[in-house]
Amino acid sequence: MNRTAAAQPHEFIDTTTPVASVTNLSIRFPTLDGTAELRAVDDVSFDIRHGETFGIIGESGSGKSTIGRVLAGLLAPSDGTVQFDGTDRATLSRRKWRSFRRAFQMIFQDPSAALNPRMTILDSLLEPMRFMGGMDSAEMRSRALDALERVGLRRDLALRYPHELSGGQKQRVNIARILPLSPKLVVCDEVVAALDVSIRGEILNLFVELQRDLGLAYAFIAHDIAIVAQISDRIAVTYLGKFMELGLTDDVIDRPLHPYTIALMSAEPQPLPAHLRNRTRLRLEGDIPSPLDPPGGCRFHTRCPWATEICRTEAPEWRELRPDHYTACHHTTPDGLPPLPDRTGEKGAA
Amino acid sequence: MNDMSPPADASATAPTTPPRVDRPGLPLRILHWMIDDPIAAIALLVLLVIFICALFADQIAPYDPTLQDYAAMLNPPSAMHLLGTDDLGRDVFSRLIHGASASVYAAVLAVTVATVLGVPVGLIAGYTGGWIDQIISRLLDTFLSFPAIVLAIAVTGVLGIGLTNAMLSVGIVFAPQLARLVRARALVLKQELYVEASQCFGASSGWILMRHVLPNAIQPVLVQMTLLMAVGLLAEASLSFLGLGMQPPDPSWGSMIARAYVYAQIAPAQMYAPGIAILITALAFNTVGESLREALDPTSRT
Amino acid sequence: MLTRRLLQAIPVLLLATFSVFMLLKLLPGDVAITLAGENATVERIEEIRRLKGLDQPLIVQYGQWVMGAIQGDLSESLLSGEPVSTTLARVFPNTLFIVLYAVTLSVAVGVPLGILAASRAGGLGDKLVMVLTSVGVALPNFWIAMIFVVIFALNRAWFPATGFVSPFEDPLAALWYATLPAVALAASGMAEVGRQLRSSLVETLHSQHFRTLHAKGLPFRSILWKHGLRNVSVNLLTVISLLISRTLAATVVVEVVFAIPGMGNTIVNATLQRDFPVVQGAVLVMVLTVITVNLVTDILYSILDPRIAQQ
Amino acid sequence: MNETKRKAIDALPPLRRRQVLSGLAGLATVASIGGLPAMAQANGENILRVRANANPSSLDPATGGSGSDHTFLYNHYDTLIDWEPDTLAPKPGLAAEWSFPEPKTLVLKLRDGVTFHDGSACDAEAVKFNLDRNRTAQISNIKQDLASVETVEVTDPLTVTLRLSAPDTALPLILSDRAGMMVSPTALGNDPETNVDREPVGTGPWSFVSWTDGEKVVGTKFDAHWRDGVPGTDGIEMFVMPEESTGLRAVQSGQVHIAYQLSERQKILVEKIPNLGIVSGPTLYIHQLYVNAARGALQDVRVRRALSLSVDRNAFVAATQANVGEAAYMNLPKAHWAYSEAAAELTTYDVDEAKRLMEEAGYGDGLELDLRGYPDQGSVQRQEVLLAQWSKIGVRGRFQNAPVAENSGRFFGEEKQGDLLMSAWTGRPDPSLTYALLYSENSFYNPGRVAPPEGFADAIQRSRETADQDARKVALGEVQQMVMQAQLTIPLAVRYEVDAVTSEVQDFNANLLGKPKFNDVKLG
Amino acid sequence: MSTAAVIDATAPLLDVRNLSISFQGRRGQPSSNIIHDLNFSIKPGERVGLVGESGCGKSVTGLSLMRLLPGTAKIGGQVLLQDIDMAKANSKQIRRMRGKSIAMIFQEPMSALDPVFTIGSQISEALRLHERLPRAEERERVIEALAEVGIPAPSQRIDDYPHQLSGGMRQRVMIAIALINRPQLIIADEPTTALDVTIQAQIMELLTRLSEERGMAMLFITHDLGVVAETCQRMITMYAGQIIEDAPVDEALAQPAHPYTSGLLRSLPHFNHERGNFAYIAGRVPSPFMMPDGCRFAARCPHRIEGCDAPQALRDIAPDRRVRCWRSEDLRLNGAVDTAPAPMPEVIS
Repeated sequence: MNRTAAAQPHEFIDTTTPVASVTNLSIRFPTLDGTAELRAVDDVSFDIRHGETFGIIGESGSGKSTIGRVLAGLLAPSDGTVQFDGTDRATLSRRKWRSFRRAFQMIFQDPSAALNPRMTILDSLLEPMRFMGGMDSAEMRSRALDALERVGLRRDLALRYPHELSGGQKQRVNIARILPLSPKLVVCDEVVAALDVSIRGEILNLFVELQRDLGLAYAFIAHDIAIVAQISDRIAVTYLGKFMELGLTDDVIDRPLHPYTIALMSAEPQPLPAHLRNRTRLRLEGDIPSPLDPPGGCRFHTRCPWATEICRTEAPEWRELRPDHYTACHHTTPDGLPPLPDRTGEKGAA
Repeated sequence: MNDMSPPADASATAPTTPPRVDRPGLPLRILHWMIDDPIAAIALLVLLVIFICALFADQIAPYDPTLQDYAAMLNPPSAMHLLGTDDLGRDVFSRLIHGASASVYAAVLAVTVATVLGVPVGLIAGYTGGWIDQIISRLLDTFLSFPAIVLAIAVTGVLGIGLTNAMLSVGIVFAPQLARLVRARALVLKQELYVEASQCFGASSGWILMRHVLPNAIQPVLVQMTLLMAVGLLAEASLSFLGLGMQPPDPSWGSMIARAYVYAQIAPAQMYAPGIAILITALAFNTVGESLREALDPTSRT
Repeated sequence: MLTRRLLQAIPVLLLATFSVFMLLKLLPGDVAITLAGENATVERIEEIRRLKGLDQPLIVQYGQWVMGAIQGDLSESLLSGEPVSTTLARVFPNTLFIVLYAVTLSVAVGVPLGILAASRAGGLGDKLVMVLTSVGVALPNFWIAMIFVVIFALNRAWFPATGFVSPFEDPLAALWYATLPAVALAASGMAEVGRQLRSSLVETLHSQHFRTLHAKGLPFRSILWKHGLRNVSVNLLTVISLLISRTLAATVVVEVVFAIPGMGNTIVNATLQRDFPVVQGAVLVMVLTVITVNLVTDILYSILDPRIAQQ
Repeated sequence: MNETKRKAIDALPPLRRRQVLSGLAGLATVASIGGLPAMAQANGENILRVRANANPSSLDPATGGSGSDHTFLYNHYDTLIDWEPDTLAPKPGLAAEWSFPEPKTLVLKLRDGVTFHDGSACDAEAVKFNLDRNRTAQISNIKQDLASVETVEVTDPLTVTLRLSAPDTALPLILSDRAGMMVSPTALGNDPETNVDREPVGTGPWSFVSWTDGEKVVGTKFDAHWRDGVPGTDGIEMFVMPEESTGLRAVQSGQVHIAYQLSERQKILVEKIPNLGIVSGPTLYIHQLYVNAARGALQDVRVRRALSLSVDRNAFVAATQANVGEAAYMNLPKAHWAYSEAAAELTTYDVDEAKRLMEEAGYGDGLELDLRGYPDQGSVQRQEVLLAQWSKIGVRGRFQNAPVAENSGRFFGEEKQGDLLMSAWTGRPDPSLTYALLYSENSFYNPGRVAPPEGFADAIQRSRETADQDARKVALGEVQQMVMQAQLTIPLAVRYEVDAVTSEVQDFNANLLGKPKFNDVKLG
Repeated sequence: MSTAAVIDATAPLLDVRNLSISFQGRRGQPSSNIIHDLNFSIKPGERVGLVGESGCGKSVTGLSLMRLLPGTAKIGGQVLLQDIDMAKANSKQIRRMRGKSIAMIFQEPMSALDPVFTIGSQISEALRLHERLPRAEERERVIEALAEVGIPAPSQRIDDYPHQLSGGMRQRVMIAIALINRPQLIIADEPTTALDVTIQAQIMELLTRLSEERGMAMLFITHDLGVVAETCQRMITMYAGQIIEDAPVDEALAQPAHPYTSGLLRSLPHFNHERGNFAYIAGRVPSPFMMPDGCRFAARCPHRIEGCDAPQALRDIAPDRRVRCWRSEDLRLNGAVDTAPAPMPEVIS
């Protein structure tokens, strides 16, 4: 209800020097047989500001996880540059990079897989500190246990093995282990997707709380637009390796500029009694094309009800249509999309 | 709005599902396992007996295994000689017990060599990937398509014929199998999230290999090692049969069979005892290996 | 894919023959001593080395061999003077025959065993098969070969104790001669096939899409025979192709026991006597065989599993 | 069929009974085809099948090197001079007679009308060609044998005269070996440097048909052979089966008629098998230890003597040869014409003397030796017995076994590894050759290249200067005593020929050389 | 027809009575009671959502209706479907029911199809079990079925292998297989969980349409309340192996009678929730080995008072509403009503 209030950049957000700055990023993977190339991310540019939560939303094949891995320093760009806190990774030596990257961390979707099953929780907690140096083992231990408490877990869990913990507890451990590194940016890749609905809120609150206390920036990646909308300051909508729309959360949710954003919101099933549900919804026809062979022109044209000839032939420009609100669509205007011609109708109205 | 939510701590400390059963002590765990898999327990017992035979052959064997008695050659089993005597009048039972040490030594040596050679190579190939992996994989292909016997003859030729050298060559032959296994595991493991997490922390490749990849790759290696023990045992027998293994006058099961074969027509029973000894030991190793595989593989428990 | 696989085979072949060559060269003693034989004198041995070109630099010797091999000339045995290609053309089919016989037996017995066990997983039949196959896997094949000889050839003359008849000369006699060696070789093969088939079949039968089959209302027998077997056929193929390679290696000792003029005997003798051209040629053929088996396996994979075909 | 079974069958109704009986007969048929391919043909044809124990190294007498080749070579080649099977005394072969008109000249009178398998004549020219090839051609492996021959002259079409550099009465017997086997010069294209190693053409009883390596060598009757009634069969097939028990099974099942050179132990077994006969007798083949007298403790003659004296050779024969054979007290068997009783006494078992010698040499506490041998089961067994016997005088050691090509190279070749090699001596038709090859200072078989005792060369020379067998025996006896005194080799046991033959085989006899000839064998 | 329809409308198609399921543990371990005393029914043509978190037993329930549980499962009670008790029927009877009367759609369309057979043959295989047709006709029927589930160019795709299709298409094939013999009841176990949202919307729409066209009853097993809200008429909520609430969807969403249902609804993210303040239910589901005797949700329940430790029965509180909470009448629980739907731009209206 008070989304508007919360949408104001909170006190930590420093709008001058971005914590991560991505320019014309492309990531290509060779396919297994080496004959083709998967363009997972194609010419994407954005900044993440200190202390903000930058939401990235998209369906499978959108390249959102790949972008996350680039932001965590796990992948080097095939093309374009990524500046971490103003520094280009390519200019650092291997050793320097290893210590530099500590400020850029990642929390993964599967909390179990991110913990080595053969290490105790304490060992997992100690691991990042071992590379920092300057601490004796007693100090590391006490900091590890502090971190454990900080995320709301009992200290005695430290001697257990991951399989003895619940999913939520494991995700807390994953969060706890990066705390001693004082990260500036944490990439959260579908961090609650593997958790039960009833406890997701707990973990998400923890993220919010930590941000408030420590001033971290998050790159929050998810396929669930509702969650992203509820946690992010800004939202980027990705489709087949490209950004479709980028802007402040309220702008994107309330005044979406791109048809795909509208479709994503429409597709979200609404747990409401029939009379309260939106009667007007945009239902997309057809499948998501394969990222191995993305459509030419606008990537979205095969499923877009607004698509015309130009969409098929020409890739739309990435434009700032409203202040801090970018999109790539031939048909949209600063006031939004023109009314849809009759052919689509009210598909979801039933 | 948060009327539903007690403090976060409450949930975090709530009992997990399933409840943590206190880890019992080792003896109890072994007991549990034995009840769970009695056949494997028997197999382990058999191996234990064989190891004891190997270690204390001198004390257990009723006769000196090399003591010859030309007056009692190729005798059938009797009260004096439980399994009869061989072609030089030596006590077959005593030779069988002494042969255990040679055979067990042979199997252990071959598997150790294979592990020492194969595991690092597989780790490096799988973890590094790229052209290093390509080269190592081609090398492994070569070794795997190579007639092992030529290698065995060559190794024993260069280093001298003898059980140790023969099993060294068997170890070299086994190594690619382990290397392949470890490589495949490493390929998977390096994609694991905890490896990526470790990379994020600034871990070096060495750290990741030693702390994350190796410990998680070692389980199938352990299983394969026990299974290779059995194969090593059979290889010892084959090489001794070809005269490349155990050298006289000490007995090994393989050389006993080889010798007995000369007398197949006169005293066919001579072949049975060492053959059955190999069979039982190999069976025991395999059984323990399978049980380990079962016990260590979370997917096989449904 | 085929050409890529073939190209990959070339370094493997070169590597294999070269390493064999170097290994043999590392060995003490040489064929000259054998050739000089009873009449050996120090001078004569030197002279023979010269005559046979054994005094040339290693790389030259290997190079000459490779050049010859490319032109299809595998040179002659140093010991008997027989062209190596003649030797191999004679012994290789024999070995291949035994190997195929043994593998066929392994499959013919192993597959029904595996199916029986898998279809009664956990039951008495399953346990029985598992015990049987455990023993089979642990059997030393040369030992079982000897036992067979004693029982079936010496005690009861059901099968010949030794020797071999080429399948081209007299197919029936060839089968009859090859039976004991093939059974000895197949003892572990049957067990291996049975076990592997059982475990992959059990795994497949518990996989998600088999639940769909049950949900459709398919009877168990058609789930097992149609979907089960088709789904494990790729696994089975892997097992069989490994089995061929392994049986090929295992023939060595069994050929010695049964005095079969095959690759195993040839390689062992030639290696023992340092008859390089023969060893080289034989290794070439063995490696080629393994590569061919792998290649055929890959092609069959793509026929059996549409997912592989697509890649 | 035992009583119960018979009753059970009688109890069946007539029809069933016939079925059962015919079924049994069928089973018997199946069982009896044990030797099917061989036997089926054997009924009609008169072809001798022999199990040989090794693939020939070459079928050209000049280029081969293996002692086991002779058995194959005899089938296709005749020698200029032959020997008496029992004593190895020389007798006429292709040369109807021979003489030494003076000590340095040997004249050979050839038989008339002898032709090679290719039809060309085996005359004086052919003989000269062969002898010159054997003693000078690069490819010849037997140059050493004819080292004393200076020139070979064709005196007339059937007479050849050999001029020698020194008197050499060993030559006639040398000409009964490889050096005397005549190859058709036509087949060689009259070029001494070519060979017929895979297509032998000689004057022998069977002309060559085929040789498949490691499998068989086939010959067919040479009708124009100069001796009447030779060969006794229309063809010969030599099957290569290195493994002894395999060989025995082959003859047992009737796949072959003769399996020669079985192990002595198998004699007992052969005797138990009905329808198999045994041909047996001593041979020149002697199991012995080669001593590297230039190494360590073995430089001391006392140690070498002790090693020899401590061997209970009779027990050795009992254990390793099932008492088939005889103790070897020197490099010749008892039956040989040059056997020396005096030399034999030098190696008679005396463990006390051996202990005394060891003590005297300073090895009273024992001695560790580097032993070498071959890995076949027979060798291994001999090694085990030997080690057991030596333990009495404190000699220890473990055999490092390797194939022949490897261990002879290591032991005799430049590496000079190992103190002792357990091997064998296959014998030569003339004993002076044996001694010269084993003990000459630069001989390959003298691993330490140690000088032989003084007077050794003299005595050998004396044995070659006279053609009189008794005089030769005296001279060779001296040689034998010298080498046994110095114990430069340690003979252990004489190998006995043990040949298993089927009941069809007639006129097959063992010979002292230990290399069977099948010329006269008939199948009945 | 109309009379029958009337009768059918009252008589349940599926009647589950006192269903309980337990799994035998490995040797030496206790067996676990996964499902305890389950009672519910489905009327012909009715779409029912079975919701709950992972581990609450909803999937096991679905599988038990088809008798697809592994041999280690022990089933008690009755599962009555068209006079056949699926819990007791022999394998032949069950096979006759499967596909023809009751069919199932699974979560992972990727692994639920046999990878080595074409989709056409997998559909015709199901068809052939209950109906023998000439080849050409059979193929025609399969193509029809493919077209019906919205697969474009069905006559070409019929010979495709599963891996050649996208996830959404595979799920359509699964639906075609399930529907080919026109069953009266479809069990859909998380049919869209593995799919993207835009695809999920298509599949849900397809299932709803087919159910309506054919008068086919459906049991949706899902953890996604949104899916249930948009497709089902009735919602059964399960918790720790028990049904805790059974109500018409709109009523349950607007005013849940059980604190757990309410908690679940509150935990869902909403576009218009305050940012950074997420609701949740604290605590964990009790382990099947340590089930409390009383209300199984009590330990997590914010409305717990004394007396909640006593066993709770599933009570009728309205003609078609049941709840397993003795306080339901006292509590005025929050539903999803105070949340608004996602804002939709007017362009598409």
